[in-house]
Amino acid sequence: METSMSILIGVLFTIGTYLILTKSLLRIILGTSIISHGVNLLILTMGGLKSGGPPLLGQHDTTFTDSLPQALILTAIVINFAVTALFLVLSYRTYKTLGTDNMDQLRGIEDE
Amino acid sequence: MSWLHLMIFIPFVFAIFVPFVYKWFSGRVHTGWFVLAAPLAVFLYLLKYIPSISKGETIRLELPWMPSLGINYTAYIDGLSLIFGLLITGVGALVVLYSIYYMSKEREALHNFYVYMLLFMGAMLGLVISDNILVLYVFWELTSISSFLLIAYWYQRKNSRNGAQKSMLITIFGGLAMLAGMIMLSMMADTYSIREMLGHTNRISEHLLFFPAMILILLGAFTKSAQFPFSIWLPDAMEAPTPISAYLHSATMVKAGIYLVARFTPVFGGTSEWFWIVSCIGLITLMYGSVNAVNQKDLKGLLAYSTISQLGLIMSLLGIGSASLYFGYGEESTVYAFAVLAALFHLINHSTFKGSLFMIVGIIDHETGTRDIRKLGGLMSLMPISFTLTIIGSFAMAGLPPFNGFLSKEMFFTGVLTVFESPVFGIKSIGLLFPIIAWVASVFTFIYCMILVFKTFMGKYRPERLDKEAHEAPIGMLLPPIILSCLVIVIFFFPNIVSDHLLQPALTAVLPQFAGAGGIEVNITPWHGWSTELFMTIGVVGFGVLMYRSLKKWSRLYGYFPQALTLNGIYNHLLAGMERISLKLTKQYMTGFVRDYLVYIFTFMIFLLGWSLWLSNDLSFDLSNNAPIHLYEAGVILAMLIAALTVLFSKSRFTAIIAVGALGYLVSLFFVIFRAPDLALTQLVVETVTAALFLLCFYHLPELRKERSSIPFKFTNLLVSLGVGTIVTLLALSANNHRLFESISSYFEDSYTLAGAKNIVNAILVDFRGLDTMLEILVLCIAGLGVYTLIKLQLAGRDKK
Amino acid sequence: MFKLFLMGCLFFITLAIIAALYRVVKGPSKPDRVMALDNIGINLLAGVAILSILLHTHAFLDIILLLGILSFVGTIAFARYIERGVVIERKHIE
Amino acid sequence: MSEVIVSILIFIGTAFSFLSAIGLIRLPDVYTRAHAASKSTSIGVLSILFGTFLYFLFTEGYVSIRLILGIFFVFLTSPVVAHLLNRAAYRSNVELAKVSIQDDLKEYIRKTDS
Amino acid sequence: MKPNDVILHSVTKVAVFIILTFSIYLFFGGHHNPGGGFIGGLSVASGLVLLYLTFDIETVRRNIPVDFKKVAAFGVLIAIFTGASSLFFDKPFLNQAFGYFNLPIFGKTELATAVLFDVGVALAVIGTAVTIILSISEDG
Amino acid sequence: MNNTVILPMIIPVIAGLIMVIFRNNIRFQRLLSIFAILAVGAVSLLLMNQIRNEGIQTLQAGGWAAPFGITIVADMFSAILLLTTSIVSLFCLIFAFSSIGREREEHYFYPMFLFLISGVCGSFLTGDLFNLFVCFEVMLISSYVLISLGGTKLQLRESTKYILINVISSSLFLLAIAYLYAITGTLNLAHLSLRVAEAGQDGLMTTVAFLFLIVFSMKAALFLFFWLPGSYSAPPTAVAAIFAALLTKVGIYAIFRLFTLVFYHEQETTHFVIGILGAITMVLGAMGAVAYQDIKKILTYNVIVGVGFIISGLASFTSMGMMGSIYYLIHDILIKALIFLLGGMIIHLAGTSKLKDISGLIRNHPYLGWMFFVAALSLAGIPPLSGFLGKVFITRGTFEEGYYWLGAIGLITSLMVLYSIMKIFMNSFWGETYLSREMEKGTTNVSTMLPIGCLTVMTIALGLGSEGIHEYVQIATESMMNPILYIEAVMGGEPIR
Repeated sequence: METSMSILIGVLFTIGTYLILTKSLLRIILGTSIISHGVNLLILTMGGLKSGGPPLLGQHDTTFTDSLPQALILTAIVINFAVTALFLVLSYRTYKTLGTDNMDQLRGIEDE
Repeated sequence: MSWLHLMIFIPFVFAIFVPFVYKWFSGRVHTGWFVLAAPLAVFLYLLKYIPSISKGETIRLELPWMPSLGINYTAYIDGLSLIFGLLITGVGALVVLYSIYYMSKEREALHNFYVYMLLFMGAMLGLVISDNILVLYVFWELTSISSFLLIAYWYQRKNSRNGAQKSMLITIFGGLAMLAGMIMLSMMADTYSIREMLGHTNRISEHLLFFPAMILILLGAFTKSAQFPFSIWLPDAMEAPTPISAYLHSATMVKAGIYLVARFTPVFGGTSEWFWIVSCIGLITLMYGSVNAVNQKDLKGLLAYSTISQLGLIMSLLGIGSASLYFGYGEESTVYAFAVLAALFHLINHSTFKGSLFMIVGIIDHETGTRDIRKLGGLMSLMPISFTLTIIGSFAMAGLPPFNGFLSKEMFFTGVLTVFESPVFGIKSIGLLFPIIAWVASVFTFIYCMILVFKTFMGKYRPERLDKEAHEAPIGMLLPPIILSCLVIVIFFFPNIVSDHLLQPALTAVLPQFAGAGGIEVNITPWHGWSTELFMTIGVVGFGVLMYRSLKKWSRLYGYFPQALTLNGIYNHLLAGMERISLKLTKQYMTGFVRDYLVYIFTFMIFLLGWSLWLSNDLSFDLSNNAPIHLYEAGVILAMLIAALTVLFSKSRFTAIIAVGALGYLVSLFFVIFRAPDLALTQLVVETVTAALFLLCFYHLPELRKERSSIPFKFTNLLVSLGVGTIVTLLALSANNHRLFESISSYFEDSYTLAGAKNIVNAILVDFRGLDTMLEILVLCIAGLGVYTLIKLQLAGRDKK
Repeated sequence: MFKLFLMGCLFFITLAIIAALYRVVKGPSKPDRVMALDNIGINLLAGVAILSILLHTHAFLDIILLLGILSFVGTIAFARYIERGVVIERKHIE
Repeated sequence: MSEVIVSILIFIGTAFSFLSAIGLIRLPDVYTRAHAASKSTSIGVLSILFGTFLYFLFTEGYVSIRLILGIFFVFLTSPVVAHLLNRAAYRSNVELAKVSIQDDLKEYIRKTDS
Repeated sequence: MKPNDVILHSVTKVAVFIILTFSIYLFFGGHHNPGGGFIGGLSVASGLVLLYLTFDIETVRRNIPVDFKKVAAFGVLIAIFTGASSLFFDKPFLNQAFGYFNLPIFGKTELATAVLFDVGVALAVIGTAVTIILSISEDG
Repeated sequence: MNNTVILPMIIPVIAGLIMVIFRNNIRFQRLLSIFAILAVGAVSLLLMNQIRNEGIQTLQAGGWAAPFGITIVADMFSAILLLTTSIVSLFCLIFAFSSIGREREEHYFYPMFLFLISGVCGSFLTGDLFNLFVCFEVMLISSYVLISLGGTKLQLRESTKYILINVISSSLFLLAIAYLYAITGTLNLAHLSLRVAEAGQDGLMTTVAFLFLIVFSMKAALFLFFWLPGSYSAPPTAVAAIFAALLTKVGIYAIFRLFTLVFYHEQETTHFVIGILGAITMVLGAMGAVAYQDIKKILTYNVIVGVGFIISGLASFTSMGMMGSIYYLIHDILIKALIFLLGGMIIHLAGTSKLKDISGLIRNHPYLGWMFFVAALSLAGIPPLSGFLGKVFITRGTFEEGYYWLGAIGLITSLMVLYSIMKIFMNSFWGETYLSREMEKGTTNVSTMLPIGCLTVMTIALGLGSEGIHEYVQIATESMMNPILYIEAVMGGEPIR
């Protein structure tokens, strides 16, 4: 499972990176989203998979999956949400103010 | 804080008060009178050291600065420091006096002028008196900076600014090299004190860094002393007001390099490298300066090149004299030591006659409004005193009796002949080159001295070419050069007073092996028989007169030298080239296109991590400790791949966003499969809210366009992204099989007893790692506010553009 | 046996999700895609239910309800977007 | 015994879900696909949920309010979603499949608008 | 034909009620079951979003007249102050206390300061999520 | 346990949040923000003395013993940086009062500023890898808001790039944390250090270390600095100054912390690579500074040079170099803020940042001119100003380690820095005066000149009075060179419960 997860994460990273390298701002944001999914899955995978029950006491399980990565991912998800929201709004503001969402046209070296 | 330290800081203290004095009294009294007190006081104070120093004593006083680092301002006075100290303050006082008449109190920004001047004076004093090399370096850079300010005193002029910049770049470059050398030296000797270094000369000379350190320190000295090929800053520095030129280039700034070489001779001297480098560079400079001086049209330019040449002379003497250390104490050692004595003697002489010459040129400039040799002429009758003084100065420079220059010039010839007569460091026949170069250079020296005197004062007076009606200068202005000229003559007749009280102690400072013996026996006399030296001088005069006569005929040769190959040309070329190349390169990679930056970053990451992984041999693919994979899980993975690829290939943003949503949902299914209920919940909500956000923003965003980019562009992107994916996967696989330790999270499984919570993840979030959560909601809150401000505050419409 | 059966069911649910994904990819209209997304949500819900039997835990039962809620909210947002172009209106135009 | 009942319920649910997925692929236009997506999926999910509910009831005697709520919620919202989506589709002028014979709504709108 | 949202409106009223109830359940159950401040807060937020979706900003604002930016700030403040309160008892920062009390009606009940912390989290999450969504929707 | 340690992190946050709630009273906001920053400064002074007397101060947040909870650690290095941070931010804040504009003030400028400070302080203080990430995020997200606050065209364009790059680096940061967690199973820095030392830093760990290096390099503008020149020229002067002073330093701090505390076993590889990166950074930065004729550009590239130089001290990994780095770090924080404020002032007065359009400002603004001169010299490390000692010790450190090329590059680039910065001075202050006071686009006033003056005085004082802080720097160096001290302080304490 870990191996296949690693490959999946790799693919997610590949796709995300490709999207980030394109010119359109929206694609870039989507790319960061995909990468963050990849990161979250990676943290989970790195914590070890399926080695026990869910980290809730008082149920049937006696062993638990690694709970620390889960807490980390939770934090990461929320932070990522915050950043994505800001980024999204910024990008549409950029589009509305500057009239383009093409990163190639946002070079800004012309004013030298 | 001793009296000595106080004296050194006097110029700085004065510098602080000058602006106030200027503000309060500027209308009535020339600020210079106030300033004059500083160098005069210090000069008089330093005079009192002469008796004790001439007895061979030294004074060492410590003022703590950074004692815990071993960096203290240790003031150390021996003969060498004393000579320099007296020159700095003595000439300084005269220059200030001169400037009072030269600089108009109505027109000039005197407060700036005197502040720079005092700063410079203080820095020079500090430089020659400090024993700690780092402190020495501090003062060294301070002289560079204050001379930068002085040269650019008329900052409105482009030439002043350029000259200042040039001198700053070159001298600070040298300073930095010197710093590197000094750091090496301090590493070798394990101390910052020059005095203590002398105790470890053996250790230093055997060290691997000995040679680099020597070169670097010499770089510092050579740049400061305008030695070839760093001499170019000096002529340009003539843009400064003449009092400054007189001060900087006769007694102070340029002598700092000489001081440094002399000071470090005991450390580095006695080796063939030191001997060759110092003496050869000195001779080349001597030649270069004197040859170029002849071709100058500007009087100050002529003096500038003559300064370069004279400094070369002193430098070469110091180089030759260093051989004395090789011999230890003995016959040959004494012979070479004589060269050092000559160097020191010429140093003093040069200060006197060059100072006076600069001042006179200033007077000419002041009274006629020009310094151009082609416009001047026939001033002899109009400015008789100046004429007399010029003759004294020039003939001293040319090495004619009865002026002090003659004595030191003879001693110089003795020095170069020594190399030929008693060879050292495997010189053999090359030694003959030394006297030959010296002689040829002296001929040129003679020629430019003649130019200085005769082109200016003889010939036809052509008032129509001058800006002002020429007449003699006021007495106050003439007084300083008169004093200096008197010295020139006095020293000729009583050289041994100088020798006994100043030169001998300084000699023992440069060549410490003579310290115990109380110096060497010398008796400087104007007449010592029909020696080779005398014949050389006569030859110089004879040949010089001939050459001067035929000056017009051969001076055209100068024109043939290509401009691009001159040192100035090379310097300008280098500077412009550096800017050009920098701009080109920087623009090349700083495209402003964020994709390019990301490509660099990712490429760097791929290569660095790939290299490191490859190096480590820790790549491992071990499936044995994997958790089992079920069919449906494979299905989910497949579904995720499809969703991700859909995002990649979708042409409509709507599809893309739905695919991302689906991806998020599937990720949360994974969270369920991997037993992370909290995560699954959060992921679901966040995913939905994010999707809603996207939809909200779609109203303001354009539809996705088809990517219009070239094939190489896409190919690069593909390659980079594949690389990133591969690296991530490889690392994940390796890390997965490389679990060296048990995770700390088993501790949290006690969460019920520890924190009273059955949900371990929640317990971690609010309790064990509550700080994370606290900051995380802060992040969230900031983002919310940020979104709000982004939307509400739009100054874009009010842009200036 | 029971477990195997459940896994089989899960597999079919996964297939259903993939089928819905096909619809997401294929379209052709926006409502199609949204409907497919909604369908994925509902199928996930089923999958989670089966998983919680499989894992024998009621830790995931919350997720079922939440998924129902969110898929509802999400779909309504999409529907609004398709219908009006604006997701949330400032003032209702009645 | 309990496992059998649960199995049957889940089997029915899975079958419905899967069949509706096939419907989602095969049916010609958005309006017909909505049938598959809403009706049959709903019944599929509901039976699976019910099965799960029963499972926990039988094995642990655990009455999960959340599951009941969930069933209720899906039951409540699924038609609304279908309704809204179809309306959105219609309003955004999504074409009916070619095999469709009749479009009553078109007639109605034309009438009321004019 | 004007859009009419009667069905949606009536269903939403029920749904929002369920969502809010469930959120509160998630929030309080967080200590022992999946859930907690985040998820509770976020699901409240999604409930509010549903309200905004079906109705409109004006209507909702009339009924819930709250500045959500301040809610967010207030939430973070609460969280910090629960942490900082331990400073006054000479306990390390963020030291959470919990204990079991016999309350008249609830019987043996666990009370933890962590719950207060969680309230802060929830408020911050609600405030932020709603602020973001409202700001964007109000931009025209 | 010492609760003081947490205060620099939470005081600004609380103040900021209160300001969010009482949004409309600008005067109150100004007062409160000044007060908060002063409080941070006071606390860090207190901490410095506590550390000097009692050793490294720690706080196990929530009372959970390391490595299970989050440990807040203040060693001397952090404390010094905290103090410097508070000083610089105080001056930037005062500068902002009159220069930032009413509208920005009303739109949460002060809270964002304080959150930024809090994030920076948090990053300096935390002893936990993941908490470091979170603190970074606090800092970054407030910097996102600050950089885009106002929404001018330039700001929007550059902040898009800035955010994108930082989002990527944050993702990579998480990636690195995940790998390291898989290998070592812990997040606490001290514990990590122990475990890495126990297992030996093998190749895979070195690779992960490199990943961390890449992440922090992106933040610190070490080699991966491409985003920096654009971003730092976008926001208003006060913000640009605080960015230039602090943001990269946090990255540098992280590199220092990680590569002295955890990954210090394979110096031949890791520190060598760091040295090469530092060298490239210095060269490219200096070339950029030399290349342009635009004040903003020259200043931003100078930020990059500084980063490379500080890192050289770490690359040498000798106590001499490290001490130099600390000195230079303090200096760099002060001087970068100062020079950005000065540059901003020039642009404000002249209305343009192009050197060819500015001339002769010194006639009307002599104080500004001379302060710029002093700052310029200090930036280039000319003695006896504050940059000097750092420069000497870093150079000596590199020489001691045998990295002569690194030291040489450092010195040569400092000459290029001087050239570039003097270009500004000579062009904008010297030369003919075109603009009379009335024709200038802006004016100077107390609130802008006071911080500039104070910072100038500080750079002089720091140079002349280094002895005063030497004891602290010495302690900081010791604890950097000797990880055991840190580990003992973190792990040695008994758990509270």
